[in-house]
Amino acid sequence: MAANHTTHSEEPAKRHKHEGPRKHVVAYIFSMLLTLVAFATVMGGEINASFTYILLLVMAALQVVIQMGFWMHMKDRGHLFPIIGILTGVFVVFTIVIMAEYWTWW
Amino acid sequence: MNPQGPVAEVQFDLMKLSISIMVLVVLVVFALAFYVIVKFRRRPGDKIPVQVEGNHKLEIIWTVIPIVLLLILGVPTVKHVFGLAKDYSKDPNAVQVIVTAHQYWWEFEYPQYGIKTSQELMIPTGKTISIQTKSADVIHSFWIPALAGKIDSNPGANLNKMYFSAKKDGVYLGKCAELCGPSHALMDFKVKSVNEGAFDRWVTAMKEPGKLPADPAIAEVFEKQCLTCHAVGDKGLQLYPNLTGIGDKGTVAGILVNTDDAKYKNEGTTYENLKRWIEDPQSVKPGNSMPKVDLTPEQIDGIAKYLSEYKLNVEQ
Amino acid sequence: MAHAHPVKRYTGLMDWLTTVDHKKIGILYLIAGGFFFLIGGLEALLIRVQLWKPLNNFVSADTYNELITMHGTTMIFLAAMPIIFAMMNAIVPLQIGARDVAFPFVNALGFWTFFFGGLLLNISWIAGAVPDAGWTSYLPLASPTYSTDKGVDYYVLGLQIAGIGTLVGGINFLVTIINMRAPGMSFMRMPMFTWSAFITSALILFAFPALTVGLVALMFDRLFSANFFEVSGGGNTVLWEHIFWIFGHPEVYILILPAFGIISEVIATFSRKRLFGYSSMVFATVLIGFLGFMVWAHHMFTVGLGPVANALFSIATMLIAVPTGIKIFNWIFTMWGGSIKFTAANLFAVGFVPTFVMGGVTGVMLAAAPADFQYHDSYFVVAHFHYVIVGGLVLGLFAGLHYWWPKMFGRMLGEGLGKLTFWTFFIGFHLTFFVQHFLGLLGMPRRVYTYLDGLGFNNMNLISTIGAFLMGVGTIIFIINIIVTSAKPKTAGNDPWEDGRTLEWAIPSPAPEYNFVQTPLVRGYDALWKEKMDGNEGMSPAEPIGPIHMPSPSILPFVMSLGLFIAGFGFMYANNDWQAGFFKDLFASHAVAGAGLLITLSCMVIRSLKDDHGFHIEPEELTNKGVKA
Amino acid sequence: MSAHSHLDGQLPHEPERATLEGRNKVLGFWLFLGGETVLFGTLFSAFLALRDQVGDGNPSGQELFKLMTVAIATVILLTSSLTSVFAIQAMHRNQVKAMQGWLILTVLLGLAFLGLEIYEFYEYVHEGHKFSTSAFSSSFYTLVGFHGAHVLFGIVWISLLIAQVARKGLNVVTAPKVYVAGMYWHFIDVVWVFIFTVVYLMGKVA
Repeated sequence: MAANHTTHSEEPAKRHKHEGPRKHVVAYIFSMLLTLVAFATVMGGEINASFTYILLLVMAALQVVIQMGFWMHMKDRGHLFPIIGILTGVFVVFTIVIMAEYWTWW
Repeated sequence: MNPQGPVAEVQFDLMKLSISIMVLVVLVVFALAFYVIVKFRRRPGDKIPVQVEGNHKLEIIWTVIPIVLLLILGVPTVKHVFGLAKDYSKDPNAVQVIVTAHQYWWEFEYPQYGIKTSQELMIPTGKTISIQTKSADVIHSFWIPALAGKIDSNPGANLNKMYFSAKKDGVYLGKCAELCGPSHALMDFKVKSVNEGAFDRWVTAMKEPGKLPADPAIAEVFEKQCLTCHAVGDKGLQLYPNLTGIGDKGTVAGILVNTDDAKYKNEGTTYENLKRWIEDPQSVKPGNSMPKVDLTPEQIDGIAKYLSEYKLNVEQ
Repeated sequence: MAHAHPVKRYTGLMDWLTTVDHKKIGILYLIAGGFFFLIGGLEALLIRVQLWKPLNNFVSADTYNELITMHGTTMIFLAAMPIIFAMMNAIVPLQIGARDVAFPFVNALGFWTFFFGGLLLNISWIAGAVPDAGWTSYLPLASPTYSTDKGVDYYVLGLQIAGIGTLVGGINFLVTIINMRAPGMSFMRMPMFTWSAFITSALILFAFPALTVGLVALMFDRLFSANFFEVSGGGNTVLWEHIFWIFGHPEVYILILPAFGIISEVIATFSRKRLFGYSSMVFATVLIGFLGFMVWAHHMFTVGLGPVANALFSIATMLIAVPTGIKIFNWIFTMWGGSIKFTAANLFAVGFVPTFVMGGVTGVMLAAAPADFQYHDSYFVVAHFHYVIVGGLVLGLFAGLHYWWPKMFGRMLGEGLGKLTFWTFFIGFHLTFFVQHFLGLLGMPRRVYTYLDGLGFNNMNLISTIGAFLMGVGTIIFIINIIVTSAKPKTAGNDPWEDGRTLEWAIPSPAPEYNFVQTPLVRGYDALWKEKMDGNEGMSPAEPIGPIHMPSPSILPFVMSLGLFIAGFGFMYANNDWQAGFFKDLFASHAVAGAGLLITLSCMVIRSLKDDHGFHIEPEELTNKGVKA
Repeated sequence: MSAHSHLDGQLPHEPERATLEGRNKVLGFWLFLGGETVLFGTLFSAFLALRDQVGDGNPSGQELFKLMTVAIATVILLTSSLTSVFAIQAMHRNQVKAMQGWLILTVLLGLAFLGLEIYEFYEYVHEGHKFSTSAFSSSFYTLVGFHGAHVLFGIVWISLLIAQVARKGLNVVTAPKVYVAGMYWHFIDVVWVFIFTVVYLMGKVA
């Protein structure tokens, strides 16, 4: 669907182009792909457990980076504090989850 | 805090090391602070002092020195953490004791000898005692200050292990160190360290069949009312504290101290303590699970007399 | 007022119930926090009376466990945190040159949820079912099998509601400090108290969700028979300890960091010297905040996590002593070469430094895990954390209150009474808690409602009780000081201490509703001091005089919190054994809980649909109030 | 800068950042999401700690989970995330009608996801996997249930926004609200990525 760029007469000084939907559709397809691969490996079922664990976690992490980056504009400028906020949150979670995993596996 | 066992000594050394470093730090800070407060008091006619931004040399000094002090404390800490975590549960010549904490009393089981006792942990002097502790209800904490640090008794899957040994004969006070209900403060126990011979005699005496009261009427009431929960020798149920050899024990229910010259409210002869406990257990230890058994005063008298004379005559 | 639709302005009680002005909310926090501080203090005195002699029967064992639980919970959640929020509300917007916090409505919501949470928690006394499993509420003691009455439910729901208020407050201050600083005030020109408020809010943001999950799990276990911690159902009690302390340790840094900020401000002002090593102080605060999340298991050395975890957390805990040490030396060297004026505020601040050092060093001693096997759950730990919380935070708060009282109320607290408060409280404090170190070393366990005679505990417990009463006297003198001061006229000027260094001393006391007529231009660290040294009268404005947009007051925060309050009762008494009849079906069908939540949610919908356009204070109103540009 | 008059008669480039209140709202929400990350992180660690406490006689994760339903739910939620991106883009181009359309689509997909999840829970309960059966079931239902509750809250929130924009039109006050709701929706999808990976897929493999 061609994005109908309505030209604004009183355009603010810098020439502003609205980002097209193309980029987001690519991100969507990529995430869909990752999800499919993840489900396929598990449904296929013959790969050993630890390798699947790592594969699944990598898939999940990749997908999160894509979604956060493209759809939540994390990579655009002016997002310094949001990034710090979310990264500290992820860091705290990482310590808690590692502790839970270590403690149960101990 | 006077350690009587090697484990407590290791902990005491670490405490002495950390106290000495910290006293040093406190003295330095107090001296500096006191000097500054006295010297730079505002005197009339003071001009605006020079506004100092900071001083990198000083900053580095009071970052590096604390790190060095912490290393001095940190290295032995890590060494002892792993040192105290040795597992003696598979060691044949260590006495294995399974501690089960209940709401407001301690049960000690010797799997190697197949006997159970309560409130008083008999141990041979000098030998390593390997403790495996768990709880039958809420979280308690097994602590004998003179012999070793505490370890929690958790319910469910978290079985905890620790070890200690006593260098000299003697009776050491043990406590519960984790809030476990109203009578948390009264959940004391004793550790009696005796020489090897006495310990072996004690084990054989514990295995003998239980002696019932001489007077048949008392015996019949004792069996009907008491042995439905307690056990004497091989008779009765091991659900609640084991009463074998209660006459020798230093306390009744952990806190009523048996002495002949009673100085405090919680002291009295074994007979008096037993009578007081059987008459109204809730007043002694609020919230414990022993009900007020409906016995006539004579029956209470008889049972208390019988129990106070139930000794294993193990002259240690 | 050339505005489309008139805005309702309330007076009297309604003004306080509907206010969204950060200064008024600060005062509300102070009143509520102070009230709960007195309740907590009373509970402490009752505890000390029970312990002044062995085998005392002043209170029963149950009541004693209730007293220690409520004393701990009330003091930390309902007294210390709110008074910190009182300070942050009253001072942070003024220090960064803002007109209000980022979300005034949410600020009011934060206060009222805390207030109703605290109310719900303390109603347990009246309802006869008081939580008695300690402020840490370990399981299975707090599980339905061993705490059969409603006590722990009050703990769970009261803290949950109060926790929402704190979390919301934390986010509010983070956004305020990031987005609403005056032009020219970069991050490295912010006053130290604002920095500590910033890091504290970040800690709140990342620590309170863990408490929320823990309380939800405990609530589900108690009210909906879940098996998180039910050993018979496969649950695990150590999981609660992990979740509680993942929140618990950042919580104690949330308590102490604002006190660090206050001490930095008070010592610098009364020594007439710039804070020594400002950038390293900021770095130390950030490092303490960061390490705060790495050390929680030093509360659990004896739980049996194994040597690897104990060693790791021992070292991590010791590392925190380094940035704290940096701060202590920086305060001492701020005073070095200064001309120190010992006002009551500065007495508290200078008294804080040695006391907190004693608390800090015992902390490092506790960090050594094998030694902690002896210390843990003994009175040595009680002495340590009272040294850092009472000796640290409460002395810091007293310093802050004496220092900023003119800015909040326009009157100065009496110096004579202030000094008397200091000496009685200070001596009482050391009497009470210094001896407890030795009680701990002698093996007196924590949370014991009595102790046997002949163990050598008697005299020290007696001294400790006397000290506690002396601290009570000190607090009463402080209250007398407040009452006496409230009778005096509002005569405090812009800068009553004459050495003000930061922005809040550039505006009238008490600050007008809009704080700054014109947002000031900040030209360096210690913004006002820089202007004074350059010989200017006040701050140079950064914008022309114009209409000031003010948020309109609203009753919704009060009603929303009331909704949560009702929902709390609804959840608790749903499975209560009512006799058959109206009450039974009302509660059992979760109707009351649903009604409460409905009130809260409908307020949120109203708030979202009805946009608050606020009102404007026109320039001519500013000038005729005799406020010069 | 009075709140609700358009600046130059036309919506500014990024309307959600046009006013201070707007910037505060967006930053405040980002930080709130940081806090939510820790909330879900703690729920995940509770689940990880308790997931093998199935209790004898109860269905384990492997027997229970039906990956086909989860796959469909994942696709639905991922698509709804895409539609919410298109909604925000339409807002930036000031095409109110298109934005409303995409938002409605997002809500419908959300409802579909929720319906699927409730149906899934219904099935699990029938197979004996009730809330109070075991520690595994309690932590499973709390974690996935909390996510479901967030989806429900998002649906109610976005439908209210659709109504509000319909009545008051798109301006610098309502724009931040829509932008924030869009971010919330992405966050839900991000959490769901971890849920289906850790809970379902890893549950199946164990």
